[in-house]
Amino acid sequence: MNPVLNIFILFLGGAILTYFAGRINKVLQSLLFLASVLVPAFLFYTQLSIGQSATFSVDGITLNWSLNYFGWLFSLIVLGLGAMAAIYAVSYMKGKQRLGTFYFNFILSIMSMTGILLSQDLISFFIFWEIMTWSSYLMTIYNGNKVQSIGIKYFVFSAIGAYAMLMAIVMVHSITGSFLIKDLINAYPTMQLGMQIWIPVLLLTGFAVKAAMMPLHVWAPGAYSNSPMAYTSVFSGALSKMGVYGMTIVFVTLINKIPQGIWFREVIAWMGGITAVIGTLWAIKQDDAKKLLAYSSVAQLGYIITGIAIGTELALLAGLFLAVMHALFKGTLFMVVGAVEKQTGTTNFTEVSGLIRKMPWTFFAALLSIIALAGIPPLGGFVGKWMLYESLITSNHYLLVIVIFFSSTAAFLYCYKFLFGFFLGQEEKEWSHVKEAPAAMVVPMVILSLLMFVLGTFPGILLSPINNGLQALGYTDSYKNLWETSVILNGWGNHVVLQPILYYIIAIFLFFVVFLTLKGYKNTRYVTTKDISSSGEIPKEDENLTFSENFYQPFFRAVEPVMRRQIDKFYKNLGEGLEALFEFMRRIYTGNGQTYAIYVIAFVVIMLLFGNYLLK
Amino acid sequence: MKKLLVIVLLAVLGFYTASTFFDIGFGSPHFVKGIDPVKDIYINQTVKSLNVPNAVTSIVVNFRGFDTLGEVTVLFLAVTVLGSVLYKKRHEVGERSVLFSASSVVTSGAKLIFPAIILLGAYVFIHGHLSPGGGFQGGVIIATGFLLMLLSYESYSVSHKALSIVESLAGITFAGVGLLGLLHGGSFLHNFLPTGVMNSLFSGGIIPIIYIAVGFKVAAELTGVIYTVLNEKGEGNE
Amino acid sequence: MNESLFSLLNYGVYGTAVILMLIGLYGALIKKSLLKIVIGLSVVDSGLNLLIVALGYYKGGTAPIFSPAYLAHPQLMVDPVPQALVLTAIVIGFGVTAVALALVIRLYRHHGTLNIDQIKNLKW
Amino acid sequence: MVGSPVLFIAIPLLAAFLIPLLGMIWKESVRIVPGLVLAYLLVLSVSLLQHVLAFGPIIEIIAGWKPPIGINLVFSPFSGFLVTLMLFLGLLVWAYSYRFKRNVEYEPALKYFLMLMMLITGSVGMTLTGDIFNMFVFIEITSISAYGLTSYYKERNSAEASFKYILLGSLASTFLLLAIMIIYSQLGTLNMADIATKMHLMKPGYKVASLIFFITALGIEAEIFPLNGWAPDAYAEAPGPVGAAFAGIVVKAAVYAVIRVIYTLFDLPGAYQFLIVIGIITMVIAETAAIRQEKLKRMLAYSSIGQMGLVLIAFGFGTKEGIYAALFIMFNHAIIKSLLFFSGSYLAYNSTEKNIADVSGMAKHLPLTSLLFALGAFAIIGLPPFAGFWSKLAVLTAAADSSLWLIIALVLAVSVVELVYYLRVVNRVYFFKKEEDMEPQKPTVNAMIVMLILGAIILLVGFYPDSVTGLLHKASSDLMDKSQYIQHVLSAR
Amino acid sequence: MESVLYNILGAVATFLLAFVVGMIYGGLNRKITARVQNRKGPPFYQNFIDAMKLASKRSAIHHGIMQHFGPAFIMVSSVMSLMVVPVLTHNQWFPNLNFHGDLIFLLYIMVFGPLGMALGAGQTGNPNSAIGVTRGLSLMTGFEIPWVMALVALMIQYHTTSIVDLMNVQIQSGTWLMFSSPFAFIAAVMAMLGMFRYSPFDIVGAPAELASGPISENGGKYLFVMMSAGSVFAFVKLTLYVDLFMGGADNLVILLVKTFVLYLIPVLYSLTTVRYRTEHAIRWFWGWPSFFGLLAILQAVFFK
Repeated sequence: MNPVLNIFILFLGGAILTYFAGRINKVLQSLLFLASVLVPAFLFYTQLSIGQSATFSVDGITLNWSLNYFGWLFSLIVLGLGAMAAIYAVSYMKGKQRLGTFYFNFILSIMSMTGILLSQDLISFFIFWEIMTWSSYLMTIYNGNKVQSIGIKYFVFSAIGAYAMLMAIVMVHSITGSFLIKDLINAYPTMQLGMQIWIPVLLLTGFAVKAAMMPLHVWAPGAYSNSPMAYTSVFSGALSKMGVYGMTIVFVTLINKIPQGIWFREVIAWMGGITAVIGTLWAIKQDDAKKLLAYSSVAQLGYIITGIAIGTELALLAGLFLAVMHALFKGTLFMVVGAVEKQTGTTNFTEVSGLIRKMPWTFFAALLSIIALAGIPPLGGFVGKWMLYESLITSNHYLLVIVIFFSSTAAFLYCYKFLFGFFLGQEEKEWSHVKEAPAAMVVPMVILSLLMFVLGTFPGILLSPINNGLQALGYTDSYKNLWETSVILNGWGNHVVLQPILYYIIAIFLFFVVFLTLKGYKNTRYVTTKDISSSGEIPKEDENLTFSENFYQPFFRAVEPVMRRQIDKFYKNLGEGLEALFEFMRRIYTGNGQTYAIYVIAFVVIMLLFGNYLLK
Repeated sequence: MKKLLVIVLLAVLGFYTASTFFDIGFGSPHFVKGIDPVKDIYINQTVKSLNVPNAVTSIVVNFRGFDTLGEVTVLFLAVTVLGSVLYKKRHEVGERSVLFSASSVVTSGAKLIFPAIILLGAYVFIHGHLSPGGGFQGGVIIATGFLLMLLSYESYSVSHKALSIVESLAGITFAGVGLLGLLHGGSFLHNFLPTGVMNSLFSGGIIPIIYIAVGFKVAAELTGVIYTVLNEKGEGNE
Repeated sequence: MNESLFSLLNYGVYGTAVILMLIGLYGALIKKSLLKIVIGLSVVDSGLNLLIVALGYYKGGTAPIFSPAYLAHPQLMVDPVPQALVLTAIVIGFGVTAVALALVIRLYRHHGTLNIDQIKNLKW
Repeated sequence: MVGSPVLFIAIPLLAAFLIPLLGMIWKESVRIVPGLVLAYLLVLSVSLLQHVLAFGPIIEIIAGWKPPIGINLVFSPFSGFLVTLMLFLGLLVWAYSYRFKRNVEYEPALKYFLMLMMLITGSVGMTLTGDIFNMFVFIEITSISAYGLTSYYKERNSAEASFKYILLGSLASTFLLLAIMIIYSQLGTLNMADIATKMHLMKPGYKVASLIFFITALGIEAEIFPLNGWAPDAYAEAPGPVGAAFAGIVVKAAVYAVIRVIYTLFDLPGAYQFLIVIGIITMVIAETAAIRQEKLKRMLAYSSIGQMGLVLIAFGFGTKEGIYAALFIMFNHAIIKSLLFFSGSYLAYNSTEKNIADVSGMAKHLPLTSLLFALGAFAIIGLPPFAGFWSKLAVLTAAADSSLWLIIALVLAVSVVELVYYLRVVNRVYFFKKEEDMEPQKPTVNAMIVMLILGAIILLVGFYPDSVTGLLHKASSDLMDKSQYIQHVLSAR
Repeated sequence: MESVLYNILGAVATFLLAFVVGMIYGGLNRKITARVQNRKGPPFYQNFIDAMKLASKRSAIHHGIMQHFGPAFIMVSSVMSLMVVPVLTHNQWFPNLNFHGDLIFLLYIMVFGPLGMALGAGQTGNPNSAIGVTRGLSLMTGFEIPWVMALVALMIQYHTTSIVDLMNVQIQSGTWLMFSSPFAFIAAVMAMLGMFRYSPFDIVGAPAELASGPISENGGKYLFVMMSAGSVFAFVKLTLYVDLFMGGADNLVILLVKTFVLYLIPVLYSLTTVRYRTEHAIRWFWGWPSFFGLLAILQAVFFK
């Protein structure tokens, strides 16, 4: 049997078995769950080779699933992060309600994402896309009735996106008579201008929703923050990357092929930039870790979108590199939040503080992820950001680079807030009982954060598959041999070797840590955080020394005018207006039978008049 | 306002309908030129194939007998639906209520006329294929007989069970004859019996059989309708 | 019968039928009493039936029954088809009216009124 | 010849007349016999359908008179497909209602199953007949059974719903007769094929008038806006399975009639555009009305109307793809909406108002029913990989092939609305707390089996659409080929 | 192998130079301020005395490991920045790790330090530390804008992201960039005011209000490390400005003159103004300095 098909059968069968296994035994269910995520993932990498394909014909439509390098690149995110999150999830979900639903949707999400990556035709792409949407939607509302509106908001936006995509798909079909992606790519340059514009616009709308691009991002904070954290790491880490995946394909294979593509690139790049700024500003404002990370995801996706939209090879590399890195660090960070939530029961910065000594490993993972997120060398975020700036500057996006830079500077604010809010600050008595999260939760986080470190220091490891992926999309590799040494070429023809500098940083850092910090740490004695010089006085036992309310008050006084305009409000008003309209519409059905009869007569009369008018 | 709207709408509707039919014309063949309408075939075949003088009957029972089967079913269904709509749990069923008793003229007259009405009805449906009238008309006449009795005598009652049996048997006859036609002649309602001598009682093949069944059925059903509605306990006359 | 009289009849029969229908419709659409609505509907039926039967009439035609005198002249008969159809229509109309009346009884039982404006529990 | 299409009418009628007699002998038979009849008819229709797909349509002549003279039944791939679908659903509805507690204990069971059988027979007759007046008769059979079924429950407002239905139904029959008579007065025939051959002889004024009367009359049954005032009330007040029967059977037959009239009888091309326009209006208004509903069944009713609008739009394309899409939607809608009505009835079983709020948290108590409801909701929204997706895709592809972009956009926009209101219910079922006073009611075994069958079909069609599409393609090409239809009918032996 | 040894020795030498110069400048600042305020003030070498004192102290307590990581972070940041910025043109004793794109690298590595320090300060649990940190980070979002604008203007005008390339441009053309790209220079200098966190942008430390700001819980060697890192950092910034806008320096004397002149700008400006609140400071940076930054970019785009 075809290995491509096998993987899906395993996923699907596993999902169903897991769903019902809960009736028999919870442990069995967990094991089945793990197996049905890990085994197909294992098979994916061992049994599938590039170019392997499966073709079916359904309803006269040719469906083609096959693996190419670009899909393989994203499969690293999906299956890698998925596997980690699955291990994490088993421990995280212990003792929760509706385990079957959770596991089922988790597996389906992973399956659908794998499917998206394998789909070489628009229909199966769309099918998997929708499975992904509804399985993630079911996760969004997993936590009960408070989140109904959030879930529906998510699904409505997703549906708008998906349906836009569907419209593009049928457009393609009406022109090419086929649903295969390669047919679209071949036919695209010779299409009419109208189609050349509409198809990418509609496709991009669909992808932009999942990638939480600016005017369509409003679902993201709610949805990310309300799903179970074990899933959110996949949700934000991998699922949003499917939007990126689609956007990349659209940009590389369609938009860049036509002269009008420049407009798309500019508009989307700017939208990405604005997304980054808005996401960052709102992230800073949040007092809840989940929300903060959710907005941060929006912002980070903004960078990625910008990178992809710019469309130079370096920019694409940057975007894709950031995409992988974002999957890693945001996946880890959501796991961290999950761990904190599991151990303390809350994720609010104003409630939790000073967990560093209670949960050191979690803190370690959080620290590395935050450093990567902030884009500070030597962790992975920097390489991506650096390439992004290089590509922006060399492709003459001067103002955009300022916007992006501002947002990434402002990102330090929430980065610090995250670390400080949970782990630093006063060690409150209330949390003295808190222990480190279970090993099954800690290990994935630590593995992921070490991965970030490795990829940041040796970016070549990741850059070469990205390069392969881009080649699969039709990019000719202009500097093939440079990858081994992580040399990067910018738009002005300058060669850059990043790696040595990263080694130096690590070396110097280790020097100071070993010779200064650790030595000093050993020679000193730990005192509690109450034992401080508070303006020269010794604070009383009950004095509140936790600083967490209005954390960045001065900053918000400065940016207030920007924050006042909310896109959410616009959508809310729109929604309310529509509901009022619908309410009015349904009043047509007055409930009086005679009125209905009058409608009938009126219909006949109008039709008669109209018909006679047509005859004359 | 609503009234005015309705009047305007109805005026327009009436104008169009009326002008359409005025245009079609009254009293002369109105078919478009160059076609031969089915009615000519019906009239010719009535005599030729069916050996029946009454063209309407031949259409109702044979040419378009399927419609009639449906029609009978509609009636049957109406009774069923009536029973369902006015269904009451057993303990809710009360006595039939009457505003005032019929006078003795009515009661004794009814008793006298009743057999005559039944007879007339039977005559009408038995001779349905020969003369004007038929199963429906005869059935209705019989039902009026029962109506008269029901109105005259407070205590007069019709057995639901009997009505139901008659109704069912008649219906089964109709459908059964049709199916026999399918068996014998290859098509449903096929006239598989010999058509006999024109203008005699036993002619026309299955037509009289069906019409008799229809007569019984209509009689039973209409009586059933009347009886069911009459049994409804009025609330204005406690 | 002379021509002018006949043309009057022409308009008269169809006109009557249509007017009957309109009256019935008016009753069904405007009158508040359920009973009147049902009566209106059956008036519509009557008008319609009249219309159908009138459609089958030919000037000077006889009933479509072959008495020996007419056996050789089938073209003198009126159109039997509308008559057959109207028979069906009448019966069906009867059935519907019966059900409608039964429903009126039920509604009266349930709501205690026959005013259709007060029977609006189901709406929107 | 495997069997005769006339048996679809004759057998149930015979059974209908027999049932009262049998009921006197053995009470249970009033429930069993209709089921047996439907099962037999289903077997018959399946075997006939196979025959028809292989050898071409069967024209059944009644009373031995060739088509222009007598009445005929046409069992073509198109009508045969619909008949099979209706009978299948009818059997499921029967099986579902077989032990529907309320039906058995409180109400006159005899009449329920009788009326149900006649409802199905009438719809089947509407679909099979090749004669416009005969169609009228079957429409009346269907409607009278529908009035009865609508007002079946006594303690609710069902009589009100039924009265509205009867008011509009009477108007429908009036207009239908008017249309028939106008055609008869001109062409002297009542046979569809015969009318179709002669239609070009008719004056356009008459054509338009009769078409409008036809559409009005059939549109009332087919729930076209603004003729569908009865529909939400009737769906909401009728017993749950009957709602399914309305959505799955009656409306399908009515739509079939509309389509037959427009595609075969008349040769007015403007009628296609009219279908599209009226379909859009129906769909938009119904779906927007559905989103604000508080009552489950009303919501389902509006959704059903909306789907019919979509079907009309698809038919309005006038292309083979359009018909195929329309048939596919009809099929899916029949299956899915039935499942929704079935499972919804149990979710809100002990609620008299059937408010959406009443289904909250039922997932815990009725896990399988809730799962099936969710499955149905997902499928009808058109989420892959469930059945509804393929039909939605088909309609969009058909529209795209006709370059009707605005319509595609509109259909998709309406889909979003649809999605919202279905999700609200699914959310409630799964993620809300149960209302205090709501007692969950476990479905009976036969109801469960029926729902599982429907769910299985949804999944089957979703994962393997080829299981039905071949049939649909044949059926759709059958409808497109008008001349072949005429030739088949008029040359019947 | 020998070159590696040279490099390491050179790096150490550079570090020492930076440390000394930074300390002296710090002392001079105190002196100048005092003189302007009509006080005597400490001697210019006072900072060395303080540093010696701190270095010889032994810490007894800590609040957790992060507190000790903080100084390491800031030191790494300072040293790395120093390594990247060329101190003298073409001088093998002061090698640097110059590479293409180091300007962007520098932007990031320069914020690495403050963030690390902020983490260290955070663990102490002293609310004043956190307050100071939030102010500092907020302020950073302010001055980074004109600063980046100025850099971007330079980068696009000369098509390079390398400091050395920019220096070469000045050597070749013979004009300093502060004259050929005046707006960029103005914007950068205004940003520098914020970078040095002298008045009016000294709200971060805000000695009077917050006891002593983020560093309040550090003492002894750690304070020494932070202090020396700060000094090195000051030197790096000044050198960077010299390299970018004033044509670099061929020898140490020129370097000292140029940096000192540059250093006087924030020092003197701080004497004439009073402290801004954080939000005012941020808005100030987003006002005129950013405007000049924009002009610089426009100039770079349209007058290449």
